[in-house]
Amino acid sequence: MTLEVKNLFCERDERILFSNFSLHINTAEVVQVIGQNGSGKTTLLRILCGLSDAYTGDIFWQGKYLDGESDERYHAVLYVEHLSGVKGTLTAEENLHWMMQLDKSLNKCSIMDALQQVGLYGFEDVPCHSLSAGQQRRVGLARLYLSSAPLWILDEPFTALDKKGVGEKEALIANHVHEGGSVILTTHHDLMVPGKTVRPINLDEVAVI
Amino acid sequence: MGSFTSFSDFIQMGTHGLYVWLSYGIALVIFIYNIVSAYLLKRQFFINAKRRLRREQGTI
Amino acid sequence: MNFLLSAIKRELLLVFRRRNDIINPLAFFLMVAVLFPLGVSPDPTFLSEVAPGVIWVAALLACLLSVDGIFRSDYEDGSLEQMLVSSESLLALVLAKVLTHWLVSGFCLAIISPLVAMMFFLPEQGYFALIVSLLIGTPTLSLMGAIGAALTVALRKGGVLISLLVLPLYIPVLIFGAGTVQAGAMGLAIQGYLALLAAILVLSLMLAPFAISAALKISVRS
Amino acid sequence: MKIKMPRWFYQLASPKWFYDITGMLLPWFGLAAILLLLVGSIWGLVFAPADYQQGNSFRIIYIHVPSSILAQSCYMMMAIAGAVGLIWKMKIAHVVAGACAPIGASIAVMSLATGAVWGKPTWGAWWVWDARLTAMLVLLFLYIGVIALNSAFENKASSDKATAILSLVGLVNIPIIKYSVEWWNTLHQPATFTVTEKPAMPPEMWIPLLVMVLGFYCFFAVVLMIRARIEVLEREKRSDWVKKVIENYGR
Repeated sequence: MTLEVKNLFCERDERILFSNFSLHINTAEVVQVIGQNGSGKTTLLRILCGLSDAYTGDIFWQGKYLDGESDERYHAVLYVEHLSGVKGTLTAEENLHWMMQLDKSLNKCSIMDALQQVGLYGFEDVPCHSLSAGQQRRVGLARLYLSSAPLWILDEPFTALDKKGVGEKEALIANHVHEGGSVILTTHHDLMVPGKTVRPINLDEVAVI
Repeated sequence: MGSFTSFSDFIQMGTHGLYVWLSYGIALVIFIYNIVSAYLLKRQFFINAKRRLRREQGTI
Repeated sequence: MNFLLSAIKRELLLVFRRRNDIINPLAFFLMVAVLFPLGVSPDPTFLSEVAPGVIWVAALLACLLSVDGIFRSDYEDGSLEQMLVSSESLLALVLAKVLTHWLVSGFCLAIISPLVAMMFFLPEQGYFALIVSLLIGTPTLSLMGAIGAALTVALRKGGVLISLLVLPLYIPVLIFGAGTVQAGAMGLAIQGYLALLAAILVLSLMLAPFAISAALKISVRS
Repeated sequence: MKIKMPRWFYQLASPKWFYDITGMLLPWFGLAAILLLLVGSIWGLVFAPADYQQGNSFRIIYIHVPSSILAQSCYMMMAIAGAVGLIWKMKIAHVVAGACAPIGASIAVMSLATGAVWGKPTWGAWWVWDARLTAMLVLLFLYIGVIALNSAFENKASSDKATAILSLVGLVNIPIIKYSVEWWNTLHQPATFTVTEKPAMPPEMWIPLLVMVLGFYCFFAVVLMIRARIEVLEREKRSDWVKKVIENYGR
């Protein structure tokens, strides 16, 4: 399982974010993208999962060039961002049910198991807008427990989580990597993945002045 | 002169002078507008571009 | 197919959780229609003459008003991005969304249109034409409107812009729709008109979903 | 979907090549436009015979008809250029499509205004809901939509693609709009004669018309090239050849 980027060039608002940038994500690896605000962390993750066209360069998935027409990436990537697609008018269970319809790789355990893991057992039939910000966040993150996708792309997954929640997610990432999956993420936390070194990629260093 | 007997006849266009000349006037105005706006666009671009180039060369 | 059904189920669930979304276009439709007698004249012969056009214009505006939000909440909470990175068909999702929009706008408008027709003294023989023309014509409005909504979903000033984009495209439906009702009110045959409306519907049903999904991709990936 | 195109097609996609070739063509098109428009309008105003029914107001045809034709073909060109840009990811095509919109809108205004002026002596009113005029008005609305959408995006790449899609949707709709408007017109105003449709126009009337149509196309090409060239420079301003062009400008 590899995702590879070559010769990435990306310009935003008259500013060059990446030029001749390359990146390689291997099997069983945790990559942390670091950089200042506006250094292009989110942009990079969006390019990686096919949510941005504002770049030139080549992306290879499992060694196969992705031309943007047919995209095998979508079967194998879990993308979680700060918005996370949780609908306030739906309950936690309904939200997760819909996410499972969209993403067939969310099949590792049942919805109830996942909700229990994120500490929302008993909240499954409450509309999400009456949950707290942290609880809503955890509804989105319940996908991490459900997902059997080999590559996780996580944009600031730890915001609005307490210390305990962050620890649990780190253990989850460790488990995912242990099973042969890979993770690329951005976070402001000092990431501690038990039993695994995190490879950092500093975008401030690749930026072109 | 063409299908007209005199110059004043030509200007009057029978009784339709107002309409004919108004139409050709409108056409002329729109033609000129197109040329002038394109030219202004061009001038503006070069003014901005020269300024930017000077700024970039100044910093190096 | 299964996915299409579950997408429709989700959209309906979302709509029923927010019942205002159903009421608002209907209330708007009624209010716009009421403005005409107030603004022009309550004379029954005048009203029955303008009824087909007025009812159709009011229905068209109600559709336009509600179609602006068809993708907005999904865009704002990140659901749309999840739909784009999904391996499921975006076309099915788009169809589900448009169908749901039609059910809460066009379909409901067609159901309550006899009420407005009565207030406008439309001859009784025109009622059938009114309901059927709205049923066949408004899905096209939803489809075309969704193209505009998908193009403007990422823009801050989407609301005004979408009317500029979509209203010209609504003109044929308005002409044939109002024409159907006029013919029906005069007791003429309406099959020909309905066939035209249906032809436009089939054409937009074939082409619009592709335009909508392409536009959504552009809006999200910008 | 993707068809292999001849080599010149891909050369056209190179901004520098486009800039150079249009720089060469521009003076010739400019000259042709001036000559054709001068000859055509003098011919039409002075030498063409007056119409036996409408008298001299008929001479408006030499503006109205070419502008109507140009406004329509300009929209078609915009939509096709947009489609080429979408399918082959060719930036130059998007540049051309973007330059088409304001020109086409102004020409549509010309067609509407001259049609209205022509309407006064012919129908006795400045505006008549004639099928052609109404369809032209809708075309102007379509242009306005395209221009509004094009300027609403901050990101050039997405604004290119979005306007391309909108103009393609408009292109599919134009025949339907025309048909529906004509149908509506016959329903509401039977037996109004249309000024622009003459069964048999003598050659001394239609030859100047042809000259004017060609002149309008040449003029369109000139403005289009000027606008597209600026846009190319704007988009390529980081490249060395554009920096050279800027440095040499005004020397």
